[in-house]
Order: sequence, then C-alpha cells, then structure tokens
Amino acid sequence: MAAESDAFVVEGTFALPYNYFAGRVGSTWLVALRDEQKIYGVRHPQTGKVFVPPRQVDEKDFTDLTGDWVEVGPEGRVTGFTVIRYREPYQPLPVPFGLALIQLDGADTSIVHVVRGEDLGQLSVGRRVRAVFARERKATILDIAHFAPV
Amino acid sequence: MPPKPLSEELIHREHMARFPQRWSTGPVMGKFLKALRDEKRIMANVCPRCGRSQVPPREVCAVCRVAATQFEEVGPAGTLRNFDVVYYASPDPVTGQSREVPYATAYVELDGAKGGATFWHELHETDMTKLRRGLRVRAVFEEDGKRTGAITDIKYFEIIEGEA
Amino acid sequence: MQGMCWEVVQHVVRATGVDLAGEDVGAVVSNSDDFFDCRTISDSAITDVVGAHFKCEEKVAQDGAQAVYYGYANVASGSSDVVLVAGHSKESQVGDRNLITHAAFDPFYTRPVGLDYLAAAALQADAFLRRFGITDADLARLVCQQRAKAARNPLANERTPLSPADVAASPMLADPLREAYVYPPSDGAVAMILASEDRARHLTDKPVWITGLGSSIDSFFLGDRDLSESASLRQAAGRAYRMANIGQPRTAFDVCELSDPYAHQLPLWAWQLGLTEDPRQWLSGDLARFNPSGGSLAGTPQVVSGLARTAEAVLQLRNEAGERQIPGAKRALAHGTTGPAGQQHCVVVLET
Amino acid sequence: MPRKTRPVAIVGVGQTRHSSHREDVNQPELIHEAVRRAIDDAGVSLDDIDAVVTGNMEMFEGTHQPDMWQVLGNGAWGKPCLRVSTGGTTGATVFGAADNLVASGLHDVVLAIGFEKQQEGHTTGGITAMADPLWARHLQTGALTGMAALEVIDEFGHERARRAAMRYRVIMDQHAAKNPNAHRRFNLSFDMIDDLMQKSPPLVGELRLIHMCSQSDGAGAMIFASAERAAAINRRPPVWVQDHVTVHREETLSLSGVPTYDAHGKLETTTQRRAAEILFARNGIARPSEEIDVFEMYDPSAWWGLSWIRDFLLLEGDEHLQMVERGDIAIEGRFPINPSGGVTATNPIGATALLRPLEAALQIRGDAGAHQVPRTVRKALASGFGGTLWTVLMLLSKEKPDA
Repeated sequence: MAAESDAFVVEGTFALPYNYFAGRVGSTWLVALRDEQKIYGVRHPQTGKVFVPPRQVDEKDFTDLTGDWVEVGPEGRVTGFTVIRYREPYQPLPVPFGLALIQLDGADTSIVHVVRGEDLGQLSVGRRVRAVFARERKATILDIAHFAPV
Repeated sequence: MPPKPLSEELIHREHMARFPQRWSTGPVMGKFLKALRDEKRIMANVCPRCGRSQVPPREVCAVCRVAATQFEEVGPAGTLRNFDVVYYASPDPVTGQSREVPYATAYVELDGAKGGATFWHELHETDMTKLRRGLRVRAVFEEDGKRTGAITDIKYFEIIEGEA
Repeated sequence: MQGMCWEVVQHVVRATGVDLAGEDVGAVVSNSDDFFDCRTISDSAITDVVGAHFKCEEKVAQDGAQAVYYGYANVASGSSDVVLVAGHSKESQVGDRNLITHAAFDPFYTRPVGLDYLAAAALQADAFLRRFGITDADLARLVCQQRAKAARNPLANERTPLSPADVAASPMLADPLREAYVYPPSDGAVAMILASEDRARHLTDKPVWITGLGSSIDSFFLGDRDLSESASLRQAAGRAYRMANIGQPRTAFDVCELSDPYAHQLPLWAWQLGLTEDPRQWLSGDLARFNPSGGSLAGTPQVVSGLARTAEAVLQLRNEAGERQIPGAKRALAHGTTGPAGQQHCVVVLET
Repeated sequence: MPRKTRPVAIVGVGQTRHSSHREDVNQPELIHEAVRRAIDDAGVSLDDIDAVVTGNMEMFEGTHQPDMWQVLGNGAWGKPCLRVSTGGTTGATVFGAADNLVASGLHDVVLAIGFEKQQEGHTTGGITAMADPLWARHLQTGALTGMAALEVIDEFGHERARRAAMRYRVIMDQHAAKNPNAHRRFNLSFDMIDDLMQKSPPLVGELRLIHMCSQSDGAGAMIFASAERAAAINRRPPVWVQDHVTVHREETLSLSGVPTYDAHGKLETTTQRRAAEILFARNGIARPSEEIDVFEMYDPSAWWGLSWIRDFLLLEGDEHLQMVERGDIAIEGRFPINPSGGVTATNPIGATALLRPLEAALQIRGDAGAHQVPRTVRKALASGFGGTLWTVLMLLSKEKPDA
C-alpha cells in the first residue's frame, strides 16, 4: 500500500519548438510595418467598417476583407488600459508598463499595445497617442516599439 | 488609390515554448520511484481482483476498475517481449533537444510479473542485429549516490549473455 | 493527477451505486486541457481511472460547463443512458499559470505585446469598473464577503478570511486587479453522473434536472469587443432561458454559481445574465444566493470551473451543501467561461 | 439497432488541398477554407449553422485553447462552439459529437471541423509529449514504432509480411494519385516494391519512411442536419449517419502495440476488433466485407493499415494479407480501402479522422471524382485512430436509418 508520504515532486521542463506562419494577409500588414512604417486596416466592402489587426474575412458574415487596405493611425486614442506590474519572461518591456487598447485614427476597432513615455498614473481613456516605430524592424507588431502620448 | 497587393514575402516566427514543470508523483508512482532510488528494487502493483501486475504501478486496474493497492517486487531480470530500434532523431519534450540515434527500447516481462505485464525501458546494445523476442535481459541501475528517484535510475536493460 | 481523478470518480460511484466496472456507464465525457497538463492528449492519462478502458471516452477541451453541455447531448441523443463527466486540472504543475494562457494569444498580433488571461482580465476590469463607477473599495468588500462564504465550504481551495485591510495590502498585479481579486493557482477534479430520466430515477431519489443550456462565443481580439459587457454571455443566457422557459431571470434562481476567477467578473456576469439591471447597486445588495460556495475566486482550476460550479448547484438543489446551503433551493444557474476576458460562456439551468 | 433520438444527415462537406506547407495562411485562415467549401457544398449560409464542433491537438501548433483564435475563420461567432480533442481520433470525436448534438435535439444544423497545421510545430515531438513525463516521455518517439511490423513479420514471415506491407503502401499511393486533395503522391508502382523494401530509410525497426503517414497542413468540415432541415437544404444527396462507436484503452501500453492481457491473463482483443464487433452487431452486419461497399481507414502506417484490415473486418488467419495480395482493397477491387489515398498520403492529424467519414460521404454521394469507386456505395465504413491505440468506428449509409 502506498502512503501519502510516498508522494514527491519532480521538477522538470516541457519544451517544444514552433514555427508560426502569419499567412499572406498577416504578412502584408507586417511587411508594411517594417518597410513603410505604416499601419493598415482592412475595410469591409459593404459596411465600411475598418478592422485592425487585419483579417481575411469578417467572422460574422464571411465577407472577404482583403481587397481594401486603408492606412490608419499612426495616431489614435486610448480606449482602455491597464498597468502591468507582474513580471513574465514574454513581456516586451520591463514592468511597470502601460498596456492599452488603442483605436487608431481611421479604424473602427482597437489594437492592444504598450504605452510608455509618461507617468503611468497619467494614462487615461481618451488620451491621444502616437505609434513610435523601432529603429530596427523585423516585420513584427513590435516594429511599433510602443505608443507615446502626443 | 490602387488596391494594395498582398505580400509575396511570407513572414514566419520561430519560437521555443518552454514551461517549467512540477510533476507530482502521487503516492503510487512515488513509492515506485523511491524504491528505485533507495533500494534498487522494481515494485509492481497488483490488482486485488484479477491479480495482474502493473509496472510502473497505476492507481487502478483499468480492466477491473478497482484501486490496485498491493505492491510486489519484480525483476530485475526478465524476458524481452518486444522492442523498437529507433533510427529517427526526434526532439525530447523534456529538453527540446534532439536525441541521438540509433537507440533501442524494449518491453520486458520482468520475472515475477503476472498477467503478461511488460515494462518499457531503454535497451543498451550496440549490435542491433542481436535483438529478438525471448532474449533474457536485466536492469542496470545507476550507481549509488547518483539515483534521483526517476525512471532513469534504471540506466537501461542489457542482454544477459548465455541465457536463453 | 490520476489519484485526484480516482477520488472524485469513486465518490460519485459510491453516491449513485453506478457500476463502473459493468456496462452501466455508456460514455465518459472527460474535461481537461493539454496545455495546463503540459501533455498531449491529456485524457490518455486518466482513461483507466475514469473507467474508460475499452469504452467510449470523449474529451471536452474547454471550460467544464461545456462538458456538461456535451454530456447532456450525449444522453439526449439516445446514445447513452448514463454518462460520467469527469474533469481535472493541476495548475500547480506549471509554476506560472500566465505562461500557459499567454499561449492562447495568436503569435503575431497579441502575443508579442505580452498578453495573457490576467492582462486581458485587467483590461476588462478597467472597462467595466469605469463604466459603472465601481471602486477598488467596492471590489474589496465583495472579495471579503465571498471569502467569508468560502470559509464555510470545505471544498474551497482558499478559505482564509480576508479583511479590507488585507485586500488593501494585496499587491496590484495589473490595474485595477489586485492579487486578492485573482483566483489562486488551484488543483482539482470534479465528477458528475448524467442520466436519462428513467435511469436517473433508479440511481437517486434526489435527481436534479438540467432544464436549460446555452452557449456562445465572442470575438477573439479584445479590441473587437466592448469589454465592459459581454455579448456572448447575453446570447448564452438567452438560449438557456428560452430552453428552460425562464422569462424573468432576475427572480428565477434560488442559487447562482458563476465562474468568477477575477473578482470584477461576478457583478459583470450577474448583470449580463440578467440577474440585475445595475451591477453597482447589486454590489450593495444581498448577495447570499450568488456563489454561496465562494465561487471560482476561492480557487477552482480554470478548466473545470464551470463543472465545479454546476456540481455546487447540484449540491444546493439536493440540500447537501452543508453550512453553505441556501434553504429550499429549487432552481439554480451554473455558469462557465473559456478564453480571454470571458470570450466564451456556457449557462446551465438546473431544477429539482 | 443503434439507439438514436432522431436521424442525422450529412448535408455538406469541404476540405482544403492538403500540403506539407501552407505558409500563405494562418491557422484560422486554413480552417476557413474548409468551412467555406462545406457551406458552399451544402448551399447554406453562415446563419443556417446553429452550432459548431471543432477539434485539433493544440501541442502541434502551440496554441492554447485554439478555438478562441479560430473564431476568426471557423464561423462560430455568436454560436455554441464545442471543442473536443482526443489525439488522432479528434476528427472522429468531432464527428460523433456533431451527430450527438443534432440527434439530441439541441441543434438542427451543426458544423463539424477538424484541423491541423503540422508545419507549425514538431509532429513527432508533439506526439511524444503524450507520454507520462515520469516514466515514458524519454522513451517514446511520437507515433513511430516498428512493433506493428514485428508482429506481422513474426506471424507471416519476413518476406511475405514486408512485401504485403509495401504492396498496401503502393495501392494507397495509386489511390492518392487520383485524389487532387491528397498531400503526398509519389507515383509508386508494384515493380518498385523490391527497391522500396531495401532503400526506403528505416525510421524504427522495419517501419520505413515510405510506410509512415505524412505530416500535413489541412482542414476538413462537414455539416450535419436533422432530417427536416436536410430535406429543406437538399442541395446534395443526404448521407446518413448510421452509427459510431468509440473504444479507448488505458495508457500504459503507449503506442507500441504490445499485447496486453485481460483479468484472466488472456490476450486482450484490440480496440479495432472490439469497436467492429459492437458496430456490426448493433447494425446487423454479419459479413462486413460483403455488406460494406468502401472503407476509409485511419492507417497511420502501412503496417498498421495492413494489420488492422483483419481486426476491423473480423477476419482470421491471413485473409487480410490475401486481400492486399489479390488487390481486393484497390479502388476497383472487391473491398476498396482508402480510395482517397488514406493517411499515409494525407495527415493533418486533427482533421484526419474527420476526413475519413468525409471521404466516405463523398463515395456514397458519388461525388468523389477520379477516386470514386466504380459501384453504388450504400454503406461506407470510416475509422479513427489515436491516443494509446484508440479507435472510433463510423458507419455511413445512403438510406435513411429506420427510426
């Protein structure tokens, strides 16, 4: 008969390699960040709604959205935010940092990105912010290094 | 404005997912691993209803659906019932690193195990052509002081020369 | 992990007299998550302990209320008279739960900015609290109240009473969420027997009936949603209430067990479930019938949360909830949620 | 008779062209291709779908709770969406769940989706991660094992067994050549058998690269409907879900195929044979190879495929080898198996076990194109494989099952 005291904990790791593909739609957006330092949205041909991040179809009606790319931003307004104070290895900035929902000018949806450059206590809804592009760009969303108050 | 053409360049991103783990052995597996570490003994547990052995031990007998509570020592020698010779190098999810090939794994019916229960482990043999079912093999333990309470406290199984 | 599952399976077997070894159980609906288990095919680890060796076992890899949903379908389809629903999760196995939920975000738009379910919940809390002017002090009061309920629940993970001073000292993780507003990492397993009407009457003299089920999923990108509310919860509730013929949800339930891994979600869900018209006012009302168990906030693993809430509702309707019993409970609502900031919801209506 | 509250029809199917690499789409976009095709095939709109069941194996793509992200392309927004996941059997579990959801009366029209994008992860590493971390993870090599081969070789001799397995593989490849959606098409012929037996690189024991299933990117989708809705949709001939049986087993065996024993020390049956016994008994099928017109089998390797013919058809002795040797299993043969080319040709794992009944449904409809079997298909069998030698067996019918 095994007893509770027979149990112990083994420390270990779980690790596997991955290679993710952005697809043609995603690549179009990421390459534009890298090469043009421009942020695009995709416009719904019927409703005119502009979505960022881009996506191939409108999930609600399956309308193809890849035919009409419109430039949005680089400025926008904060529509919601938090200040991240716990630390994780995958975070893009040292804590504390602002993580905000930002509705770029010309877009109807918000993206989530990091905000820096001011006292985090001043972060507020409605605050105007502007994309600051990274000097070295690699076709990732972090080619926008962060958003800064205007 | 002319429509923006979709990118010909296709972006990808490589990523190594890595999660620290704290595996709880539970009492049943804990007892098995501690016996390897402290006593160099292989402990099976036995179904109180049908009497079949399980190595490593499980909480229950899956066939009878009752808790398997009694433990019995089996091995360390046994009979090779099945084996694989692996030529394909694949990543070990415990480390993320690729394994060295070729290597052999074996299903060993340990002496004393009942109901045909076999135990899966590595088989150490450089000459893969020697391997056949029915060979007698034995567990080789890690030396004293180096055993950690892991399945690898048995380093591998080896062929017992001269025994049919 | 196997031991944990075996314990709860044994419990329902003893309580119902179902013969696990025989042909009684037509199918097992398991409920677990490969990522939390850090194991491909997490259900293969528990096939034996749930009694599914040489039997039908199907894993629902979402919140446990979805497993109840599917278990119901399995019985109602005619394919099984008796279904064992069994869920497990060990959040202690991966030291840091955020590593797991971070991986739920897509690799290109939302992962690189550092999102995980905690950050998503914080963005949701920000939107919801701001919309209704709910304060940190309001949430602190709620959490102390709920912890006092958990103290009466021997099954709760975190039962230590909390004072407003404790909450005030609790570190802010992601504004406005303090550590005390976030469920503690939890291990747990839940088992439940679902049966057709005929079989149910043989198995127990206190059957609890599932009379309503509803589920829905919202948009993935947080910026596509209005985080101060939840369209998918309204849809899920609407479906469950239609099925159960409930016209006035506000007064329909004696007990409501909601999955509230983050404190602000209890008033948010209550509002979107139509249990109150004003979540701010609701906070200062009588909350006795809402999560008498202490809720998910007292520590239910995320994956089995909706299953645990359903089980709590069943205990209440069977008048077996001990010190946390709501006297005379006849109809209950149980709820589960999956995904970042409550992307998906499942609502279960239960009646005696 | 299978017990079912009400009959369930398959009214539309769709799949991607399966491939080793789909860098041009992300995960939801790949799924979307199959979903769109199924919806178009059924001639319905997104609004007609009441609920969605989806499945894949998240460790292959490294996405936790992937159905959350997939909503961007899978059509589930605003609907009940169930995700089931059971390893290789996932697609078959999706099939069973969709059938149950419609039969239960909860939903009238259910979209079922299976998907995998193997290119994004490491398939063998991902499968190895199923093994218990405390005792088996350092031993397992994905789903690769030579033990199935060893069993057949021991029973039938080295030469005959190896030749039969390779003949099986060549037939599958010849089928795949007729299927425009198949991933791997090598143009193998019987005169290459000797050469392949020598030269195909060994993976594990006598399991060689050519025997093993592919690693594919792909998705499949099927639309299930109640009889009333099926009659109203009526764009394609309905295919009826006659029955499905799931048989899992304990994990301690891993994927090896080592025989285990029952409570009395007797050799246990296999999940394949057990599932077949239940399914055929319940549906009054006495001579499966005569009463069933086509079989889409989840054959993860040529060795398993060869070996399981015997179990699934409840055969004895060497009948299964003879079937392969005589060419019975070819498209034009007496008992065609995998006219689609099967899993050695195409294997997006979470979709694979859904693609089997999907292909079976096409055969019943007569819509399989160049890989259509040259006969009227009234009953079609489909199988799923996964976990530690788990089986799901599905039976589809041209005629509406009796109520």
